[in-house]
Amino acid sequence: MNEILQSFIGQVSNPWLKLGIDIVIILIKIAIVIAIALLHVAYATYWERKVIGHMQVRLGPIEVGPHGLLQPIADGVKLFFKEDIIPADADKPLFYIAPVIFFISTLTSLSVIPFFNHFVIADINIGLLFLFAMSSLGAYGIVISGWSSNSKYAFLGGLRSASQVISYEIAMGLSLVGVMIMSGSLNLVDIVKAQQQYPTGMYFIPQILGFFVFVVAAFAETNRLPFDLPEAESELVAGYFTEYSGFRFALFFLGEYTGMLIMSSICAVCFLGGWTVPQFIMNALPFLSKLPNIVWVLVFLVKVYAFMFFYYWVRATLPRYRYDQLMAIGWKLLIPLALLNIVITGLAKILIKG
Amino acid sequence: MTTGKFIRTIFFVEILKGLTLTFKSMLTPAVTRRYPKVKRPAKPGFRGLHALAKNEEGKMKCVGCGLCGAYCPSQCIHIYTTEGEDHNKVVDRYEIEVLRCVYCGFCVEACPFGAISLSEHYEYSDYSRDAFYMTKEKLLSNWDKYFAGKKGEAYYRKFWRPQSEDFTGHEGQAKFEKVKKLKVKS
Amino acid sequence: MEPVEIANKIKEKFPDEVLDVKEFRGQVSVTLKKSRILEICRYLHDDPELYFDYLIDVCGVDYLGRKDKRFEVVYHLYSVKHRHAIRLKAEVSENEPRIDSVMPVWVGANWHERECFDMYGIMFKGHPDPRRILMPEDWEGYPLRKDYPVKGPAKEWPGFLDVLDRAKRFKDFEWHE
Amino acid sequence: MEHIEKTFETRELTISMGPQHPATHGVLRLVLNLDGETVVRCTPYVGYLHRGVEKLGENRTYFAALPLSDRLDYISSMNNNVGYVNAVEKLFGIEAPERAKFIRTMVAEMGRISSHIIWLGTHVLDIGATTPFLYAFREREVIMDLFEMLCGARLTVSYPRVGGVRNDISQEFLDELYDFVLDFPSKMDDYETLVTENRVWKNRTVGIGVISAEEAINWGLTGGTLRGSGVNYDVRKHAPYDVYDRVEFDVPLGKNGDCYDRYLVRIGEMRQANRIIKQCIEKLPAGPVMADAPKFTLPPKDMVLKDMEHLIHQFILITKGPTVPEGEVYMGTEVPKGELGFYFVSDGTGKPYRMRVRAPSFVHASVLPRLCEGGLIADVIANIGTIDIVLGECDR
Repeated sequence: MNEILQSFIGQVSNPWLKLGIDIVIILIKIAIVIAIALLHVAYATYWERKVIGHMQVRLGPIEVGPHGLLQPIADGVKLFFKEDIIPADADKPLFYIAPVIFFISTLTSLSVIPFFNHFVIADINIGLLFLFAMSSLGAYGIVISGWSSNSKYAFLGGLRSASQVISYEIAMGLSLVGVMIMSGSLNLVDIVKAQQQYPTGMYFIPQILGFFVFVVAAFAETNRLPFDLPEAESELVAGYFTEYSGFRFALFFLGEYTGMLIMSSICAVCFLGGWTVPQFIMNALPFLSKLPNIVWVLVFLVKVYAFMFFYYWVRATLPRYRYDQLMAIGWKLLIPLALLNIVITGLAKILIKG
Repeated sequence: MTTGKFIRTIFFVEILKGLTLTFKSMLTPAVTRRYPKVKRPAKPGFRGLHALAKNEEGKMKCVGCGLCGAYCPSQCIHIYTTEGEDHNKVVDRYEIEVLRCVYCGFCVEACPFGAISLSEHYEYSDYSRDAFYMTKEKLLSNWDKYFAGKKGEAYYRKFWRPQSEDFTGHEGQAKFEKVKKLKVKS
Repeated sequence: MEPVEIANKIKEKFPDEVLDVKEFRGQVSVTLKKSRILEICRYLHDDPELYFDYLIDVCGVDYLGRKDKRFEVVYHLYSVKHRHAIRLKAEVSENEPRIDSVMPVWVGANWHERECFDMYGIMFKGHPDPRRILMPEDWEGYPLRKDYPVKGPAKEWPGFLDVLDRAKRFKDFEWHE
Repeated sequence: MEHIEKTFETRELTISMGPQHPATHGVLRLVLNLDGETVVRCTPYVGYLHRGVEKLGENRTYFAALPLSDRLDYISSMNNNVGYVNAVEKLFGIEAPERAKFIRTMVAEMGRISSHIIWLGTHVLDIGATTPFLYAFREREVIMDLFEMLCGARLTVSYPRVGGVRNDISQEFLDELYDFVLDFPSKMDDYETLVTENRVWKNRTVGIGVISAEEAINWGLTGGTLRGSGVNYDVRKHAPYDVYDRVEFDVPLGKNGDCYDRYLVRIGEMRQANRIIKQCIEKLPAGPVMADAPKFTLPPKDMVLKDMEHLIHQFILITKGPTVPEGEVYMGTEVPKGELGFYFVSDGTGKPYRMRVRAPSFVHASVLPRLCEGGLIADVIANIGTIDIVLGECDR
């Protein structure tokens, strides 16, 4: 499909028209990705409630629609029509803008996620760096919301989040350096392709240390249990979004789940081989290479979903860390481990090359 | 730290065990009761909404002695009587403030005539408080509703304690020798 | 040690303080003057043979019109080590409802004494935090006194009037169909 | 640090945690003064649920005040009832028959399990693990159903009576209870798999809220909170009531007096309670369930209408209450939260002259500042959970 498009664009001679077509194509891509992402996010909440419900020997949502399938839509409608309450002493402009920052920054990250070979909105060569930049930007949304609510609980939640995201950003960045060394690129499509060439087909086996650090850091980055301190409901009521309601709350909610989607995608791309399956399986089952492209998109999604499931699974199992312990894990365990991983990977690369 | 402990620590053994347990639970059937759709029948002897008993002729058993009102720990029973013909006591009003009631069932124990009982009915929410101010008529109609036929007498005996057998012991008391296992244990 | 022996021991040690010793259902209560209560308690706590290390309870009793001194502060003591118990009762008059706090001996007396003050108006000298505990801080009267009406005083508590007032003001914001 | 403090002017942050807060278990209000996340000062405020139970008790007969005790610690109302009737029986000088005592012990231990289960669920939920909470409620539901089968109420049971119990148990009840007893240890293993060895849990509880044995006694702590510090004080062993002297059970003890030890003690207590129930079922004797003490128990109803004497008796007992010897009695019983004591002063009439409730939660709430100051906010949550308070009992 991409080739057809490219050849079609090649025939067009007028540069303005060419630009216009490019923009239209990008817009279509954005529309598709956002639609998929938002639908996914809506049903990720449903799926989470279902999974955790069954893990806790209850049913989860079941009344709205068959097996509660319409529950996310009902929730969305409810949140849209809910009264939008703004605390009297809140810093209003910041209060308005905080959820938007949070949501937009996570949504922007979607632009560099390759769902399939070249099906990516922006195939840029610093994809990973862009992802880090965007996820750090999301922290602003949280900090600003905590500050502007003018509530002590929200304030503490915002502060916690700021320090948490900053600390774990480092660990996560370092954990992916191993992948960068092995693939020799920051472009996500290239990383996937490099993995395909690699004997195991996935980087998580040689990069097991990096994978571990990444998983833990991903949990912390998205404020999920066991690291959901910014919104620890038993300590800080609801943390940074205590004072939010209605649609603004929904934006935080969507942002959080989009964040999970992003993290799962990064994991799938960098450690689990993206849309590919290991070469030895391809060799063993030759018919696989004749399958249509859509199947490979599904392979990618399955990997993403598997990681999302792991998110839910852990949430249903573990208690929550304390704030200082979280910091200790980040600085004293994960960062040294990630550095160790870099050293090992680098040495191995030199030895193998040499 | 011993080696075993070290290995257990770095391989997250206890967390993996927990994860296995939650995963297993995911595959076992849920225990949720889907109330309002599926109603759980109240166990016999449930202490629910009040009713005033009627005798075989369909007349109110209550004679207005006022013991229930005197005994009631939350003091929610109000009885108003007058002297009727032949110097009989006539119960004009018998009212229970259901919202104050604590459902201890002491009124049943106090009543020497077996005139009041608690039914198995427990779903009676309403929009106004007036609906919970039970008058004599409402209480009597409750009896017809929830204690139709012989049910009333049998049910009522459960509350009317103590009975003579409680002071002496009786045949067929529950005993361990008779215990049978209901479910098969793994 | 048997409770009666304990009572006798207290009597030996503080002959002027003990007013009365009573036994009922195996439990012995020693009625004391209030003046040296802290000293007696410290002795009971420190004496190795008695060693009352656990203060079960402190509470007040109001004997309105039944006794000369209207109030009694009742201490239930127990020794976890020796497994014996005793009840001390210190008489407190209505005119001067003051008694020494036993907090220097048992920290656990803290809230019990606050409650006693809250309910009976008995002051505890040396208590670090003598506030009301269960009733609102601006409550008037002492609810567990026998002359306090069961249905509350005729005068409404200002806090409740406040709530009523606010409810009236918020009436305008109520949602109507 | 000093020069930093000089350059920056810092202020304490005051947080009012509660009375409506997800982790304060009801309406406890803690005013926390924070330096960053460290708690500098913690001031508990109680009394939001004050209903004047002691005053109410003074205006009801000894029989009619029983439902008041249900509403002290509404999570384990059965234990409160048992405590209340035991205290009243001691004052009256009567004793319940053997079978009634066994039944009481049995249901009291069921109440203990159901209370500890709620404690476990909510404590673990506060620390962030949601799943054990729902597992716990699964088992609690079984006990609630059994209570309903027993006496027709699930939460506020009012089952024991002065001089015995309200009604005899049915064979069906005994069957299902025995079933539950056999099943329960495996369910306990489930909770423990998720919690006990978990490193996150240990991080959150080991070494938090430490209180030494001497200090714990001095504060007047009781129950699991005291035994977590290693003090062997259990009213069931020290002053046995009902049939606790005839059943075998151990008293689990902690060592360090931190949150983790208190957790282990309560987990152990649940297993012991299960053991006691099992023994009670197996040893349950036949016989009456109400004491033969006509002055102090309501007359049998089937006789009331036949016999004038019984009828008069019924009227007198209900309106005026029993005639009680003058005197005063304190009786402590071991409820799940600790030692629940009732102190009655009788003036010879049918109503207590003074009814004092020594509530364990009240004492335990008072120790909160001692446990929380110097810790972090997250430790406050762990401490509230671990001392196991119910505000209904605390405020009375």
